[in-house]
Amino acid sequence: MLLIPCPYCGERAELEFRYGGEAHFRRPDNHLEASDESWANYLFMRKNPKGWHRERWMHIAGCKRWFYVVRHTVTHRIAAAYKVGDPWPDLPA
Amino acid sequence: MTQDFRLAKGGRVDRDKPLRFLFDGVAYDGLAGDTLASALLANGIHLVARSFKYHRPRGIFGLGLEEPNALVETGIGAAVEPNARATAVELADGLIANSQNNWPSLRFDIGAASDLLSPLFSAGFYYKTFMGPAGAWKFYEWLIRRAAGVGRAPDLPDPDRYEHSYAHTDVLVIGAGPAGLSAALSAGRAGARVLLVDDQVEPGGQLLNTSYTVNGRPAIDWVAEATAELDRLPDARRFARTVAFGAYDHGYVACVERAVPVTQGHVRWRERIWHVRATEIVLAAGAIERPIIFDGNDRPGTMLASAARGYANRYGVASGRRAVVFANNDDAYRSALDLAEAGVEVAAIVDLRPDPSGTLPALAREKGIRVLSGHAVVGTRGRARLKAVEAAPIDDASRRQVIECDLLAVSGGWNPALHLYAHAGGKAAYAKALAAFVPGTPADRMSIVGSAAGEFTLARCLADGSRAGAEAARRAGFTASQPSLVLDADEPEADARIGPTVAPSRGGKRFVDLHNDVTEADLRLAVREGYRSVEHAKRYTTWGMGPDQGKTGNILGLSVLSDALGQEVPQVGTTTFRPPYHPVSFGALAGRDTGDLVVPLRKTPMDSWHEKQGALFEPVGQWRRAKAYPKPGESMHHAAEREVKAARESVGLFDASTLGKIDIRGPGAAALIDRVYCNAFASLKPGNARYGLMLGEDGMLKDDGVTARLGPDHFHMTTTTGGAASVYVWIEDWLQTEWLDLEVYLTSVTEQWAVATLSGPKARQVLGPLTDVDLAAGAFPFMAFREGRVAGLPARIFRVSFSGDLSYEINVPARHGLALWEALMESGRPHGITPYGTEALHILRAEKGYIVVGHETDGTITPYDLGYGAMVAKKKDYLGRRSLTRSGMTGPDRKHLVGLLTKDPARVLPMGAQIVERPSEVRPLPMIGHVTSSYMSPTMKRGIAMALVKNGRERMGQTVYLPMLDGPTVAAEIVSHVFYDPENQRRDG
Amino acid sequence: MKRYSFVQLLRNAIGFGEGWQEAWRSPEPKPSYDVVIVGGGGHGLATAYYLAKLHGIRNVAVLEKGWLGGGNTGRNTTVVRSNYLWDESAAIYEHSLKLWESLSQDLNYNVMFSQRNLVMLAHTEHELNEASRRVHANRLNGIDAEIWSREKTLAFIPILNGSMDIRYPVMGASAQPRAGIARHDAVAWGFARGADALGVDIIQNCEVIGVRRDGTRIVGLDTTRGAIDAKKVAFVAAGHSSVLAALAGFRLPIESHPLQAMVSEPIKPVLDTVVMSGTVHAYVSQSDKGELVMGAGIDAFNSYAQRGSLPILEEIASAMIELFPIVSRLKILRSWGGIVDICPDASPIIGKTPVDGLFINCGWGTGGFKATPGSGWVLADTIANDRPHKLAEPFALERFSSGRLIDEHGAAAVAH
Amino acid sequence: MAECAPLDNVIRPGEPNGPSGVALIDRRFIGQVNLRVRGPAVAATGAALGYALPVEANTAVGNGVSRSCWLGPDEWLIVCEDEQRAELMQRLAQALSSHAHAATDVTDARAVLRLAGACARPVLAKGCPLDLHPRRLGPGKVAQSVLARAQIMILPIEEGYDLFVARSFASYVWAWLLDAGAEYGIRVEP
Ligand SMILES: Cc1cc2nc3c(=O)[nH]c(=O)nc-3n(C[C@H](O)[C@H](O)[C@H](O)COP(=O)(O)OP(=O)(O)OC[C@H]3O[C@@H](n4cnc5c(N)ncnc54)[C@H](O)[C@@H]3O)c2cc1C
Ligand SMILES: NC(=O)c1ccc[n+]([C@@H]2O[C@H](COP(=O)([O-])OP(=O)(O)OC[C@H]3O[C@@H](n4cnc5c(N)ncnc54)[C@H](O)[C@@H]3O)[C@@H](O)[C@H]2O)c1
Ligand SMILES: Cc1cc2nc3c(=O)[nH]c(=O)nc-3n(C[C@H](O)[C@H](O)[C@H](O)COP(=O)(O)O)c2cc1C
Ligand SMILES: [Zn+2]
Repeated sequence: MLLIPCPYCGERAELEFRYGGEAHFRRPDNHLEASDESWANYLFMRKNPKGWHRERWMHIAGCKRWFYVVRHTVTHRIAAAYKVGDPWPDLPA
Repeated sequence: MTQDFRLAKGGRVDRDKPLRFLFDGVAYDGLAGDTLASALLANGIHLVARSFKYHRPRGIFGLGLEEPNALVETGIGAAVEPNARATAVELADGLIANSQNNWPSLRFDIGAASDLLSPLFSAGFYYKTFMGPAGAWKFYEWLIRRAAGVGRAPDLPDPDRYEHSYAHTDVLVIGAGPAGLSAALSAGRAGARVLLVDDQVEPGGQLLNTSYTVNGRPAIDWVAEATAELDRLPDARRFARTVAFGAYDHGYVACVERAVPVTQGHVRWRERIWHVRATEIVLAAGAIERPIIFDGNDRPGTMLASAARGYANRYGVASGRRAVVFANNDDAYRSALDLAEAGVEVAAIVDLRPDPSGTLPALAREKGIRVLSGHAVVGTRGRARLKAVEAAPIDDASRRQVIECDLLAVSGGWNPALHLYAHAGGKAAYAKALAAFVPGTPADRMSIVGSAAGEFTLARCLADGSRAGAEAARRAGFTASQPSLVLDADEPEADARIGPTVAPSRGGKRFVDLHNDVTEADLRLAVREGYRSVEHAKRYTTWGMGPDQGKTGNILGLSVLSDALGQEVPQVGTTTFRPPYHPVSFGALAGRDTGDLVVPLRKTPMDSWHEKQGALFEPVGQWRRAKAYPKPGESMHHAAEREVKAARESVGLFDASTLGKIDIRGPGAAALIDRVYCNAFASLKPGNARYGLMLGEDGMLKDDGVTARLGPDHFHMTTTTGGAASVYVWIEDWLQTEWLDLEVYLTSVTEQWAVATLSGPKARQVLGPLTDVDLAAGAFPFMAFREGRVAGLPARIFRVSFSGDLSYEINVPARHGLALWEALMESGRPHGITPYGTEALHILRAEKGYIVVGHETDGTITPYDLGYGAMVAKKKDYLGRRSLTRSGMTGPDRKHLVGLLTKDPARVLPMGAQIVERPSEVRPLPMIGHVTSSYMSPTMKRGIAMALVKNGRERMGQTVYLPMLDGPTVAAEIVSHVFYDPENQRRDG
Repeated sequence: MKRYSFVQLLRNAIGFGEGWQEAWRSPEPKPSYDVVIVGGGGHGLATAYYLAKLHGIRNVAVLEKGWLGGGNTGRNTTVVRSNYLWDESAAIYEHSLKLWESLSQDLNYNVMFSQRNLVMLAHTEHELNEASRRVHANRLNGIDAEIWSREKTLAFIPILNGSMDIRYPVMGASAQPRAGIARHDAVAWGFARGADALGVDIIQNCEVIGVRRDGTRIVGLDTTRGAIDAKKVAFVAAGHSSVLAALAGFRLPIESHPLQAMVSEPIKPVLDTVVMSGTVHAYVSQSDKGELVMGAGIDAFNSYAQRGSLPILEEIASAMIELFPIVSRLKILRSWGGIVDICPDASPIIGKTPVDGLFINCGWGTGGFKATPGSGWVLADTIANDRPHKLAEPFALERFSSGRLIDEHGAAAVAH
Repeated sequence: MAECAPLDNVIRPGEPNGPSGVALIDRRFIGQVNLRVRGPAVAATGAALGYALPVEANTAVGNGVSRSCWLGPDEWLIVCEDEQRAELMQRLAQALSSHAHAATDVTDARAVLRLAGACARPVLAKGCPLDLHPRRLGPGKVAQSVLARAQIMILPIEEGYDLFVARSFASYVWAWLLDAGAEYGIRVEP
């Protein structure tokens, strides 16, 4: 069970959170005119990297905020957690 | 006292507390402080088990959790525990234990016939035979399954309780041997919160089994002092009988504590899992002695040298009268010396090394113990008990000598217990000098000390422990204010050289994995057949896959593979240590999440009323909802039919409190709602409500519900019962991460409001007398919302309808839910008011053709499919809009919601029945849709069904067919899915 | 290849096993192949086997970064069934099930396919309705599915908790008699031995680390054992598919998650069938050695660490006790994890990719072991003929653009 | 008319079943207002309450009338006597009339269970993953978390905790706590 540093409440057990998958992928601009393919990219295609991953979590049993975490998908190490609107911390080497 | 092998003195057992126990029906005596194994040995019993595959006689081999042989069944009836390690079962008065996996008895086991056929049962034999004819495996499998398993499952539910607890600590120390104790103490002295866990009954680790000194006094005294000091620290805790069984992410370690055995009555809890979250972990789990591979190495009477030593020192038990020690290292001499000291005759030390010299061998020789250097044990004699060993020089097997003995103490060196280090992601490195793996790469938040780190002298264990403890405390934010421990141990110096772990073979059976009966030959065969990866060899032979998980056998197998492959051990690689370190019961893992507490049961504010009325309940998610209110003797279906009739003809009352409710407020509220529903909401006037459809970004219907506008910037949204949480999270997601332009506040009020729905032509008459709200159709039309008082209670009333009749949904603060309900029942009495449950609700809504998310939808259905196309906004943007125009979302392949009527009005189609265009016996037969809801309609007085059918709206009037699972195919006509009051006169009146 | 038989076994019993041959060779990679399969799990090996056997394409290599079958093939709970909801799925899984029924004979390797029935419990009326929908569909697809009453279910599985006075009483079940389990490792080994005998090079400890292209066409691979040219390449890498796709320059609709399984200590037989429960969330069978083999849901987050978390194990234990109260005093022996390739619609992706000459087979997620022979069969056909096999057509990557997903979440309620 | 508190149908005042180290008390109705405000409205709220809203995470501040618990960066739960609730709502409405805000009466949405006594901490620790050490969760603090399978808000008291749980989960949490407390001889107090 991960220990997730909520940027608002502090470190809490994973049980308190809901995972939201990859962070920072956006709807295509002018999405209503976007091609089926670019819409599919937005809806379904994911980086799913083996390594550092920017991802979304919601502190559902806490402050109910969505926020971002930089986590390594092999070691599960967490390098950073940041709020919506914060500058993105760099990925560790 | 029948304990013939109990030494006259010594040991930490309580000689004043004799205990009586049964093994295989025979009564024996032991002492408080014994384990089942030590008590059996005290009575001269070695043979306690039959092996898994060949049913070979097996004796007690180890001292603790590493035991591969001595698996027994304890308890009787519901309290049976199969596969208990005799070496880890604390003796209690009246303990009942039985041997396993034998018939008719432990001594005469028919299954041992398989031992004779063992050449046939070489590794992987089953992959090569039992193949024909096709389908015959069923029969072979039936045969094989007769022989499967070791212990028996109890046949009654467990009478015991299991607990879980969280524990937080700055420093967790695993293992209370010299290294762990000194680590805990120095971390504790630095002010850190410390938790020290150890699987044994008392702290001390190897110091309990040995006879070392610390600062010139018996080491065990130091253990007592250190423990006492630790216990005085306010923030230090110590758990005995507690196994750390898994190290997980971010300092999370799972431990299981077993209760002190009681002799009478029941323990309050049997096992407790500790979910430990540690900032720093010190792993001081010690080392496990490794055996040696030699011919006949499984004969009862053969055991680890350290175990024989521990039985003597700790339990005051001689594991035999005359011992041979088979060694490849100096530490074995310590065991030999301690055995001799305890009065066991040590007939010889057979040492694989050509020239054992130095302090310890000298000491042994001094004591008159014969040392056969450059020798190996090349065979054992006896059947169910060792009678003699055969020893020979390693280079000349013909010069065999037979040494009579009843105990063979084996020592092949020590393996650091790195299991938890591996769980935490550490990768071990091979230390050739030790012929063992030691910590390699760093593991998250963990330091490894003492013999777990390959430090085998007591002085180093103590020194490293206290340093590691202080460092862990420092990393957790505490600095030592007190001086660190200064400890001095004196022990005869050991020569670090280790000999081979494999003795020369004379063709006898040589077990690598005692539990699973895997031999050296099996491993060699695996390599020869191309199963060269260590993982293939493991899986092909089942080496290391038994209940002991190879705690003693893994590293032996590696040396065999290394030889067979001609590769160094590091190239051979290792298999993976996985949790649990030691098997953990299902009961412990489940804790108290069983029975009534398995999941929460959520109840509405009116639940007690339903219960008193004898309602039948059904689970909806975690909620329980009244399904129907059968009168005595009435079936659920009849009750529902009666309830439907009442709701159509007079008035019914329904508990809708479980609906999800979200209070939405703020300047951006209207815009938000317009973005999350696919139909238009901006135009909704305060005081009015509208039915909304919510889509996922994939365009599929996600949830639905009525939302009322309470004020310009204030809405009350309802969701389905099951969708409440996910809708809330979904909207917050958009609001918080994408629509930062909107200032809107969501508050979940599902639990704040109790909801009673009055439905039926008399609804107005029932509500009227109770409220100050003007209910006249003109003043309070369909889809309006009013605030007022009902039965004197503050209420929000929605004129919505899920039944198709005149209907009011009355919301009051939850504490008044029951009062509201009772007031409505009272007011409705003259009109024959009838409470109705979810079954009637479903029938009512199906008659009217209303959908239920999860019945008419399954995550693949769009509003167009449901015939809601006209509702979908054309101008605004909303979530999921882009998806609706993808190429696959239109065309004749889409399924449409339709109604189905069978010729026979009495027929009720089964839910889920599939629809075909033409009946046929051909399979596969193309299907064009399925029944989503189907009921006997009391109102229409016939069976009605809703269905999703390919291009269904273009098929009105067509006959389609529904093949039944049993019975002839049924024909049905496609009709509109609105069966009742299509003009909405009843609803809007 | 020397055939395995009882006679052989006898002969070797006398000859101390000296006569047994290597099951497959361990060749050095050749500089070039007609087809290179990346991924030595069951699916990759089956693809190679059928390419050689049915299409005569034998200049084939299977590249495996670790040891054969060390991915999900070696970690799964071995449930084999075909009772899926949608026609497209039912067709491919049933095709596979038919292959299973003669696989041991075909491979001359006993994969211990045990058709011991599979019982999916229903604990609520809603579940009964869903089961009814699926069984009706299965029947019309020619699949042996049945609806069982509560009584029949309890009689068939005596250790099941039969009380009505519990949170999730057993209300009934759907069953598939031809479903069952198989010996997972043997499947990888049997296909490897079969493929090797037909000339396929099986190359272990060979990780693909780069994709070489000529324009839009794939021409070879970079591996930890050097460059290898290939006319056609197939990625059959389950949990690692996204990593390989990234090397080739495209993305997949896949997320990799840990899925755990666990075994109990071996006990005498108590369970003769496979039991699954969506609501109580666990599934279990008892192996021929005697352990209970169990699994449940995935961990929520993306991960490539082949381990899972404790809460999942605790959930499985609690579910198991709900279903089978007698297991409470039995002990869990080992737990482990695999990395499953989760697709948004819980259906696989089979077919062509944006790169010419490059094929893909992935997305089987929590349930692809059962598809091993069928999947290899259709992929081999697809590669050989350069167009999707009919059974594979609906599973093309393109469906994510069109929206024609094949949503099997309902049928796949619990991972298996 | 009878009001029905979340646990009215569950609780039967019980005798202590053992040497009791912990007591369980149903606090029936505690006035609760969920407040969501940002920016200047935070200060305006403080003026209305007579003390500043706590902006530090996981803290609670109050006076004799009400106590405000931090729930999130723009969310508080204001707790008061049930009788004070209407007045509190009114006062908030007045003070915030010119600010966007949401003050929602959620008094009926949650039960408040008091777990009191020397063993309150180990009982709670059986199902709550928070670090309950008084250094972390002592007076002046508040935390939201889970207890077994329910979400809770924990407000530490002198010796023990007030646990706020959703109304429909209350009977589950009640039964869970009684079961968890059995080991310590839990007693039910009026
Ligand atoms: C715990 C668990 C339980 C399951 N239970 C069931 C079940 O009961 N029934 C069922 O039908 N399915 C089940 N599954 C799913 C099933 O195991 C998989 O769908 C199936 O085995 C996938 O087979 P595969 O051959 O595609 O993948 P894998 O067996 O994972 O093979 C892929 C191979 O590709 C290799 N590879 C990856 N990257 C590279 C590279 N760059 N270069 C070279 N090689 C590479 C990997 O090392 C791996 O060996 C379960 C899965 C898990 C984890
Ligand atoms: N000379 C040698 O060859 C040699 C070899 C090994 C050990 N030793 C001696 O043994 C001692 C080793 O001291 P130490 O402190 O490193 O180890 P230790 O063996 O004394 O103590 C380890 C303790 O940890 C417990 N433990 C192990 N795994 C556990 C788990 N998962 N959960 C809970 N408890 C667990 C064990 O039961 C034991 O009580 C020293 O005295 C050393 O000299 C000598
Ligand atoms: C169906 C099945 C049954 C298994 N049975 C056992 C077993 O009886 N004993 C054991 O130690 N491991 C057993 N395992 C687990 C393997 O030892 C191993 O953990 C798993 O294949 C994953 O590999 P890894 O742990 O080496 O990463 C079994 C695995 C599977 C898939
Ligand atoms: Zn938070």
